[in-house]
Amino acid sequence: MTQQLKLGRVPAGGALLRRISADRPARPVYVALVLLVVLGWLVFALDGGTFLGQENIVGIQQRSAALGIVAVGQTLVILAGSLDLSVAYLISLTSLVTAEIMAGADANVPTAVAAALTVSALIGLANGLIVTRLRVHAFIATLGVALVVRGALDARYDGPAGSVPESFQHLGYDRIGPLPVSALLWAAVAACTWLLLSRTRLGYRIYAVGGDAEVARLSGVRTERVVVVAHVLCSVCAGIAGLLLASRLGAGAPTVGTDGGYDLESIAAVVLGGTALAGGRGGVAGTVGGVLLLAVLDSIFNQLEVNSFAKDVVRGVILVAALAIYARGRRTR
Amino acid sequence: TSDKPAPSASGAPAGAPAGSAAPADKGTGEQSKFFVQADYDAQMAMRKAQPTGPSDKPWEQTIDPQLVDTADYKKAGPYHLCFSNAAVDNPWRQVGWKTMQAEVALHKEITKFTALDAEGKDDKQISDIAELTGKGCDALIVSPNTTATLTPAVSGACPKVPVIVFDRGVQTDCPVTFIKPIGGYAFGAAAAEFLVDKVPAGGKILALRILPGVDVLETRWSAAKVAFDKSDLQVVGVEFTDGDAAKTKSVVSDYIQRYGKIDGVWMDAGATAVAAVEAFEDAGQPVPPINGEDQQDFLKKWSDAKLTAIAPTYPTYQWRTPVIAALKVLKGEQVPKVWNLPQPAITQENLATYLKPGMPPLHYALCGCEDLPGYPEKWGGTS
Amino acid sequence: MLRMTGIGKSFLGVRVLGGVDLEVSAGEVHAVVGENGAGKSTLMKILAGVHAPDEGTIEIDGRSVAFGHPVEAQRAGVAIIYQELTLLPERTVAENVFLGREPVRRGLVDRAAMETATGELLKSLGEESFGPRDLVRRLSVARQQVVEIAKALSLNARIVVMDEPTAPLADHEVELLYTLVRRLTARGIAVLYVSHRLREIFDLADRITVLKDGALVTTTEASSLDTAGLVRLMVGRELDSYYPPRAADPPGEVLLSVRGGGNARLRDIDLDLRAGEIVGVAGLQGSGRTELAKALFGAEPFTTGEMTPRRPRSVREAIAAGIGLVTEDRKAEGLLLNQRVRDNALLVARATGAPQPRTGVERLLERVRLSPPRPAQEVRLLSGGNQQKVVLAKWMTVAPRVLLFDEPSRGVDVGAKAAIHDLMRELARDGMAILMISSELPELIGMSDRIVVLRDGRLAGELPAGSTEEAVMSLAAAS
Amino acid sequence: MRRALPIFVVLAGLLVAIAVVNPYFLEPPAFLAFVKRAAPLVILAAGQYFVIVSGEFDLSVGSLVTAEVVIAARLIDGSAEATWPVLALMIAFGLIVGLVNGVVTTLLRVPSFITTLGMLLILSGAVFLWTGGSPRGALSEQFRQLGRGSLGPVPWSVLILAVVAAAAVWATRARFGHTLVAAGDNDRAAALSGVRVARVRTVAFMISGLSAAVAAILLGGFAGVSAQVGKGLEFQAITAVVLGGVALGGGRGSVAAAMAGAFTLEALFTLLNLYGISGALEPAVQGVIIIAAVALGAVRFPRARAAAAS
Ligand SMILES: Nc1ncnc2c1ncn2[C@@H]1O[C@H](COP(=O)(O)OP(=O)(O)OP(=O)(O)O)[C@@H](O)[C@H]1O
Ligand SMILES: Nc1ncnc2c1ncn2[C@@H]1O[C@H](COP(=O)(O)OP(=O)(O)OP(=O)(O)O)[C@@H](O)[C@H]1O
Ligand SMILES: [Mg+2]
Ligand SMILES: [Mg+2]
Repeated sequence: MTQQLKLGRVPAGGALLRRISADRPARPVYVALVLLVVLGWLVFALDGGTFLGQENIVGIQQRSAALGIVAVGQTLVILAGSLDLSVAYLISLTSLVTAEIMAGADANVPTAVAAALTVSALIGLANGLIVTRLRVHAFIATLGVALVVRGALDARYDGPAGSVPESFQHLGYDRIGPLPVSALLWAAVAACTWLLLSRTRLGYRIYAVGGDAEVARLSGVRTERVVVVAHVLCSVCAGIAGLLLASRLGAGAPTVGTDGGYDLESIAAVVLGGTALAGGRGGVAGTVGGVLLLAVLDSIFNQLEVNSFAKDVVRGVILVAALAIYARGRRTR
Repeated sequence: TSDKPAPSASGAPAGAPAGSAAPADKGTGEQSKFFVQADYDAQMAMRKAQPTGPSDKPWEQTIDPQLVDTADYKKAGPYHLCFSNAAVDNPWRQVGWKTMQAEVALHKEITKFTALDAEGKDDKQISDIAELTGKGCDALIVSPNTTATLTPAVSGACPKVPVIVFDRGVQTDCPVTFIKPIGGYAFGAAAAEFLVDKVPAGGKILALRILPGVDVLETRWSAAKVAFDKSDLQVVGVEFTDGDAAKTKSVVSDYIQRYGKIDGVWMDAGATAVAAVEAFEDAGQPVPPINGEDQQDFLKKWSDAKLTAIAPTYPTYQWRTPVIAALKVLKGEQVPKVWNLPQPAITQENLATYLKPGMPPLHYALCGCEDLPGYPEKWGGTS
Repeated sequence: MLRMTGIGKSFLGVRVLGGVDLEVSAGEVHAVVGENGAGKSTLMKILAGVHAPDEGTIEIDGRSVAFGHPVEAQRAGVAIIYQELTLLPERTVAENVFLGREPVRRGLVDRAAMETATGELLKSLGEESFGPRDLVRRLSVARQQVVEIAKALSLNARIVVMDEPTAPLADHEVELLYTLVRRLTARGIAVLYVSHRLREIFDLADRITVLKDGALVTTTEASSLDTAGLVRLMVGRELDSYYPPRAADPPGEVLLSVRGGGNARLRDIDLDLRAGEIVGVAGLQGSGRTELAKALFGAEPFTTGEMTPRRPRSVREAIAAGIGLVTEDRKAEGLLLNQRVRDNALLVARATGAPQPRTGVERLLERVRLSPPRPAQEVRLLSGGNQQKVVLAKWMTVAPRVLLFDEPSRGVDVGAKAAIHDLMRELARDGMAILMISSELPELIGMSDRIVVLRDGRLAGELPAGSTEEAVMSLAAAS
Repeated sequence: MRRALPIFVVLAGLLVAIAVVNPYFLEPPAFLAFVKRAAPLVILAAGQYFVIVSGEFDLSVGSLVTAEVVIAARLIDGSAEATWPVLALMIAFGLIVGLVNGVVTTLLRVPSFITTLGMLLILSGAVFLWTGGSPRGALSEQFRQLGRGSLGPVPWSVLILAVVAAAAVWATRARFGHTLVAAGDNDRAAALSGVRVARVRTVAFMISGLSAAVAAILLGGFAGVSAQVGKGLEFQAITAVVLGGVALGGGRGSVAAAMAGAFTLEALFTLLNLYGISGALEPAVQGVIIIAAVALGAVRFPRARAAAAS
């Protein structure tokens, strides 16, 4: 018996990366993050800046908050075996809904927030229902919904509209010590999602459905509901990001989501964090790491004033390399 | 153009006639909500005004300046200049950005120049501006990605550092100076007036626009609309092309097919003008009067095919001015509150001076960069 | 306590069940048997709420029920062990056992409770080699089946359905399952038991329901039937003898030979396969039988040792050397389920660039006794037995000299099984060398000209034709 | 084939609808113009089909098209002699990009969605790094002829499209096509039947790269140098293939239907245009139609699982 068990195991000489990525998909991204922070520190030191200074740390957090919130939502749908390509347009839409309803008045803030979240939940519902009821592949379904939202935006808006009151801008600009409020919001969203995924039935079922929808269904999970709820939550996250952006921009903007590339970038951040694109494996911790990794990278790029074309090349290489490393880690179990 | 709209994430461009025309009017649809009569009038006046300043250096010229005092900002060199750039994602911005870098290199007193590229993202530019204000810059140059949404960030920076805004404005007057060419109305009007002049009465005009809703482009069209409405020309179509050459060509071909003959083409930007010209060539028709912009490919086509054309400009030499302005501010010299740069149009008469063989096809002739070190190689040309 | 009446079901316009009645009483083991595609699993899935019946009613304790989703059947007290494993490899044992029914405390999942309960269930199943926190993907198939059983038991259901639960189990594990089933019935729980292994049916069942072509044949007391009688009911005709006669001639030349073959799971394999003979491979679960087949086939190649033809380093080399493998998992490794029969049959020929059979695919399908031989049919719509025949056809297009069979009759009904056995004999007679891995000892003994036994990745010995089950088992299990 | 039928019906319907508004549409010149316009997308869809049917995605084709045009312009720089060598180079470049996509996906086991997303970033960045931000040089007249000119009444692009379509159909009927579909349906079973799964998938990516190169030649020829010729083409191509009833995930669908899907998309654009659907509403209409078409396809021809779940 003992011998059999030994035979089943990975040879002891297995590479370090293989071992760290074997069970905890989030670990490699944090290893990479630490390495990158060290690199960043070196770069800044040589270049005459302070990487770990308050300015830069605040900058990193500010830059990652919106993407971070979207990516957390994206994690949910990806874990459930789906995908959401409509978040970018949705972010634009909610930023506009927010700013237009607020119209610069403090009194309208609660209504506007509620409206933005409702709109995003409805879009998420549409995504979810198209994927589950009409059985349209998520790639096409959410691309189609994205086009519809884009049509609505194009038809109604020619540029920034609405305005948010001073009070609402605190969300985007204030900070408590070294912690911007926006980053705290991100942290809160991430923490809630983490709790959801690791400690609630819904979370368990999201993993189950993403792991194998048929198995989940046969085990008594109402898989369609789970997928729909995941989509709704993802869209609500995008809605929150829209709120945050409205607060930072002072207005709503019909291109803020697409200019930000939140659709593909959020997916990139999620998979960088070790979540399997096919669903069922991974988690929020990895996504947070993935977003921070991208943000630190951006901060280093900024310090070195790397031009945007070189940045794209580096990002592309990192994305593919990271996934190749994950794949190596998983091949031998 | 000042700023090609940044790429949208989803594909599927397609042509569609916009502004469904009411039968009574000239086919130009409703006036854009971006249209501001006072601005329009001001720009029309500036087109005729004589700029002050050295005429061989249009980037130092200014029209109708209202000078402001900058003694408060005066400090001794050397200087650290900072620049928050909206993006470098199109040829216009590429040419401008290179020109600005070359301008910086001219001035020994600028010992450090920190530039951050926001990659077309409002949110990133807001963070970039915040980051730059913390970097000990002596002056901050901003080329905003969008007008309204960067206002808070610029307002936030003003108290800490002298701010110079160019290309697009912001909705606050806290920057020391705002540098821009005359503006979109002037561009649109110049092209439209040319067509009114050259196209026989009753002629069919096709108007090609990039995208709706981009402020600098909306003003161009709205000024053209004013001119066409006053004229006896018929605008048979106003189409959006997404700035896509293939789509432009298809749209123009469709119109040639549908109407048999198009008598004039108005464009809100020159990037796809050559494609429009080719559509006529491919249909075996003479190319009607058309406007483009100061890009080399269009100028070359104009010259080679002997077009009846005009090229209003939105000069890239405006990228030199912010650096010059920043130094003036730091030296305590007066600058205009709004620095209106002249905005010449290329016409048949001066075409030869702007046609520069050896420069890349998408190079903008009015870069004002010919005297800068590194020209032409740095701009992708060969001497 | 359970009464299903007049159940009918069609898939894509094809009627797979019609007018089936089934009555089960408390504390009874009720076997459901029939050929592949008879509709056993479909009937069970209707009971479990996976499929909604097109017609018919289900009553539990006299109350009529209609399940729109498996969870509703669970709530009505029905638990099921599906024919296919329904586990999530990336989740822990406990998470799998309680999937869909996680205990919660104050809104959050109570992991401790879940793990304790799972631990107790595993203990009651006599399973100590793994715990509630182990990831399912790290368990062997047999152990995964134990998890599957634990999952069904955790429901505390009143009706437990077991659809071929022993397919992945070895004999001693089957014994454990017997004990378990008896314990359930003692508590008044009704067990519906589906299996192709007739011995199990007679060991366990109180009553037997026979299905054929989606219709009810009969329900009788198990004691009133013998094996031959049951087979007659299932197949609708007499099957005179179980296994085709062995070849009369002595085996021919050696077509494949290994000396000292080894890799990560195997060691010191010496083996000769001769033209015209069928060599059986016996061994316990995990003894390396599948690995042996895969090594000979180049899929998980030998890393040491000598082999003629040259040791294949890849599947393509093996195929080129005239070796074929009928895998143990048809659906995952053998077939393109969405493609037509024709494309499946031609797959190997196309992949290797071998000439396609001149006789045409139709002839080939007849030869493997595919019924009806419709080359344009999508394979996923075929019964298990017919699917297995398509796999065979796939290999016969390239006429291999050595054909390896890994569990050729797993999940295949008696009729199709006999056809496959006949065919294997026929191929051997035509000069092919055949290696057959089987967990069914009667099949192994009935078919093999000699039997090699594997233990822990090594050869434990060789037995002649006609050896007893005891002889095989003692070699396989000896320590 | 059964799955493919609906798209041809839809396409025919759309063409008729266009002809109703514009009677000239079905006359040879106008129709050829339509085919010419559709040619690049149809070719891309054909290339994308091979990747999708093998179970993968290729998101890099759009930026590959841009890169190809930019590279061609810089290398040709208006010179007639350079045209043919550069054309050959473009083809080679397309194949190499496909090869890299394929190798990274199959050997390094990176999901192709990510491989090609990375390639998208790398290509769009690298090519402009090389040219210093925006296109340089110029395409020669000879080059432009392929996209602009015609042989008698038939545009070159239509001829090229015909050749590509014939080659694509031939490839799917050949051994390669069958093994590719096998790999897309069940790669494990295919591998155990002797299919070189990694190789056929890599070849599929190379075909997609090749199709991007050809599309770039046509697009560059048609409209000249631009920094955004390929923008959004990857999504259009994937949409077209899916419209044609090809299942994302692999194993099902025909290349003819995929190409019909691209024609359908192009006809849809034309129709929306003719009916004067305003620019703003257009994406919305398009989105609804795409979802509806795919949903209908799914309802008519359920997959095994879909059926089991109903
Ligand atoms: N989801 C489905 N879609 C289409 N046909 C199906 C589906 N499920 C089962 N069938 C068909 O229904 C028939 C009965 O299948 P079922 O699985 O009930 O047989 P079975 O008696 O359990 O066979 P086996 O002994 O092989 O398990 C078969 O012909 C099968 O192909
Ligand atoms: N000691 C072990 N530890 C972990 N997994 C094992 C061990 N032994 C076997 N397995 C797994 O159990 C499964 C069956 O093993 P293998 O294929 O070698 O057995 P087999 O004798 O062919 O049995 P069968 O064909 O009945 O499954 C394989 O998936 C193998 O990886
Ligand atoms: Mg069954
Ligand atoms: Mg085995």
